Amino acid sequence: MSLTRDQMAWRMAQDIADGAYVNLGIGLPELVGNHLPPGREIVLHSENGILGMGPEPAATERDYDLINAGKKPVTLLPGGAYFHHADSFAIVRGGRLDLCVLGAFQVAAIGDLANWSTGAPDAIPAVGGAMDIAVGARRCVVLTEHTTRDGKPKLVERCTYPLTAPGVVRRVYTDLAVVDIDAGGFVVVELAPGIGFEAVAARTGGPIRRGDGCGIIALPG
Amino acid sequence: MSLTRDQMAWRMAQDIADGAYVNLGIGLPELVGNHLPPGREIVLHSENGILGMGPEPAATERDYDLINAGKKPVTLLPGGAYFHHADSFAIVRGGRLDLCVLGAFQVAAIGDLANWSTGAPDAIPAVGGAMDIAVGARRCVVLTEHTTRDGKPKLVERCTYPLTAPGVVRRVYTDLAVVDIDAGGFVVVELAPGIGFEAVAARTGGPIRRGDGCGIIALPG
Amino acid sequence: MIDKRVDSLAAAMRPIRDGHTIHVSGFGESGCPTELLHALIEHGARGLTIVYNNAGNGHLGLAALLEAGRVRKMICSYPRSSHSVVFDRLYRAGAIELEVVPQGTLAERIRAAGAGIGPFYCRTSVGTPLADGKECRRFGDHDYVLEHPLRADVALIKAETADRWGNLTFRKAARNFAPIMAMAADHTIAQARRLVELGAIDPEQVVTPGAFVDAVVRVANPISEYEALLAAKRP
Amino acid sequence: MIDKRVDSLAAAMRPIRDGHTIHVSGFGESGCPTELLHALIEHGARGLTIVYNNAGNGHLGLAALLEAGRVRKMICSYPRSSHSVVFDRLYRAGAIELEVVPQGTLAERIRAAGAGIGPFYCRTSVGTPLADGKECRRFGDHDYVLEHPLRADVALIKAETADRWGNLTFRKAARNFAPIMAMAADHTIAQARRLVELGAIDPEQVVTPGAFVDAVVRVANPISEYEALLAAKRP
Repeated sequence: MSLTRDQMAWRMAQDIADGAYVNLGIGLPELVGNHLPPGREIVLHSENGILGMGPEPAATERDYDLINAGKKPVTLLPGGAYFHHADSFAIVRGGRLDLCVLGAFQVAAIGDLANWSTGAPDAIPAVGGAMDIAVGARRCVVLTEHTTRDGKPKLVERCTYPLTAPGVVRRVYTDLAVVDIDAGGFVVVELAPGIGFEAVAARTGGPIRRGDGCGIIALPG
Repeated sequence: MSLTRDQMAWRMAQDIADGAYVNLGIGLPELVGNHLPPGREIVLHSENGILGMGPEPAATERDYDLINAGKKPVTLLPGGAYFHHADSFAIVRGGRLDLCVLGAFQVAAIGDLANWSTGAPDAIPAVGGAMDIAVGARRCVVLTEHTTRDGKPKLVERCTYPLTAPGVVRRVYTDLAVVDIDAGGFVVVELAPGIGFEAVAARTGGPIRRGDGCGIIALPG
Repeated sequence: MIDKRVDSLAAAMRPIRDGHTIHVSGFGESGCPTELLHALIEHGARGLTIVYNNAGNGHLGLAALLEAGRVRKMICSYPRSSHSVVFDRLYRAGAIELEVVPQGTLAERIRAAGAGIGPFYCRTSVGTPLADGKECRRFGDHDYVLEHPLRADVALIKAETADRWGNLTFRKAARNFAPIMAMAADHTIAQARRLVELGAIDPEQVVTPGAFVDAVVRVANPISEYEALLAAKRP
Repeated sequence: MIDKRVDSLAAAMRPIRDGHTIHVSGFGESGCPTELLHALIEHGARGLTIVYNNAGNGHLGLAALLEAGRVRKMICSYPRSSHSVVFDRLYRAGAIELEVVPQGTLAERIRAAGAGIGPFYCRTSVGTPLADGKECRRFGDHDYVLEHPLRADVALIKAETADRWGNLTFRKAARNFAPIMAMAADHTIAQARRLVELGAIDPEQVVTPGAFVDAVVRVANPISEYEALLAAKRP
């Protein structure tokens, strides 16, 4: 059975180490913030100048001077800090962001990421901070459904959409599997409960193999 | 009669406009700070991260976390601010420093400045912020004795010492005269009381002429 | 005496000319100087190039300036939102030019201008369409593209506190682009919620030193873009 | 849990290796982490490259490190002062390498490393001997030289206040190089006069966010270099 969006976010969140500095992309990756493992202190970065983002505030506590990159009201944890945009991207490019979790239109078997433009001629191009973050973070992973709404693979041999950054993605968390990327292409390291490797491979558009010791995603009770 | 060092500094200070942001070099230029015209608010910048430097503190009030570029204790005026070194030189190079007053070993008739090294083989090279400030300030003037201790001209046709920056100096304040630099070389615009143009020209090593309306430096009563 | 306080929004706009490039602070609504933008509409300057992270929401602030037909070109990282209706229409009609810049590169280009340095090499956008036409060069193990400083004639920014020397503090994440834009313009105009006596801002806590600011105008109760959008939705 | 507090100066030094490049904050005495430098002597690492604005005074702090023969190369803007006796002697004996960098370029090279950008073009030093051997290039009306980011393995900085996440504030002009050096090292170690509870530093007033800091050590009463120089002069 494929995972729900919250289950996908939960699974991704389990891999975030205590003490990590993390940027969560807009959309599905934002859900990761709701599933951070208890007992770990994880510092969320937002490119608009925040370290130490906390959860969404109560409706009565919303402050539109304290929003995340998705323009949604957030809170600040004790120990958090504000800084300007150039300092914010210094954290990103300067090697101080341990992990970014981004959404994707396509991920290639060589780690290329396409997540900002479908290249449609009538689309208004808009990139935000995705390119900077994909290149700057020490580790870049993707959280996305395994296929598009009309069933096309998002994990592909080569991206057909304009790239966000070449060769950056190390792991993809989908509703079907956890998939690493190595020199040989996609490697399934965990499968969603009830999903077989063949089903994943059939929905993948690039070279994929079953990893040694591939297990089942253990979801919370 | 040639001017004293305080008179030289006083004369220079009269040309600083109300509201100007100014960096005073180490040594003789530091004296300018003691002669700022009353009634003008002038903001002194120090490259170690200070805007709004005030006078030297009383001996009992010295704080070695509040020093100027010459490492001497200073004070901070109301309205002053602290910032880091990159921001400090952003002020310098970014066009927000109206004026710098620097010392010099040599100034050339084409505005070249040499003030950091005599090129002596046994000298330890040390440049500090002089190059950044000479290039960055909107206006660069020099405050210096007209000749070296052994009587050699400091205003020369071409600098023989290593340059600090080419073509930056607009005016030189010496103990003998106020000398502008234009396309034709040095132009004496004011003479110290009792000093004739010929005496200045004789002590100058480059093309020099008497400016139209050249007057006498009016010293304070 | 240094007194950068200006009595009215209209007076603050006087240095702005047709064809100017203008930095506008803000990230979404947070930190956007909406009242300065409205004064700019009143002022009447045309043919402007606007540098702003987004492209305006609803029909006020930047969106109103766009709607008034004053903007020739937008330089931004993310000109798309659920409420960017005015920009969408102009762009699809071919009535406005757009330069899309990655957000971090946008910030760094602005800062480079403010720091008075020249072009710089940056890894961001290498291998993507946004690097098309740019000089690409390898240093060590990485490829870089050459990016140019982005300076403006005027910066319009929103601050929390200001004094007459132009020292500024900001509020929470509304700080975003304001400090670097203040550095990178020939003439920086700040609207501030509070004007305080000289010396009232702790010198350790000044975020933007007055040297980067030319004019300060008090706007005690700035418009909330969010509230305005909500109000517009009400029947 | 994030706890960057380290119990002892000696423990803080453990990541330092022979041959490391080390950023040291300070401008003259102001902001110099003298106790960290003394711990570095105890630690014993050799063949170091030190990036510091000056070259040490008297016989303590950096001067003591130089005197102990641990430094292969100094990168600084102004390695000369009335009290820089140790460096003078080593330099004249050919026992130490020196790279002189204009102070603003030094700051900008450090910041570029911290910001993760590549080389940048800068007008400073064009037409001077310090531009010799550097790529020179014209953009618009000006000539520029290409300057490279200056990254360190370790930064040793002095702060005023720190919390367990590594957020830092500084004191007056002792801030100088510390915030940019903290950004530009793989491992940043701060000595702080005060350690405070998480949340005790106003998030608007954090100068160096904890992301840039790896270890914090309390030094409640740092040595005054000035006092030490005075004491050394007394009969």
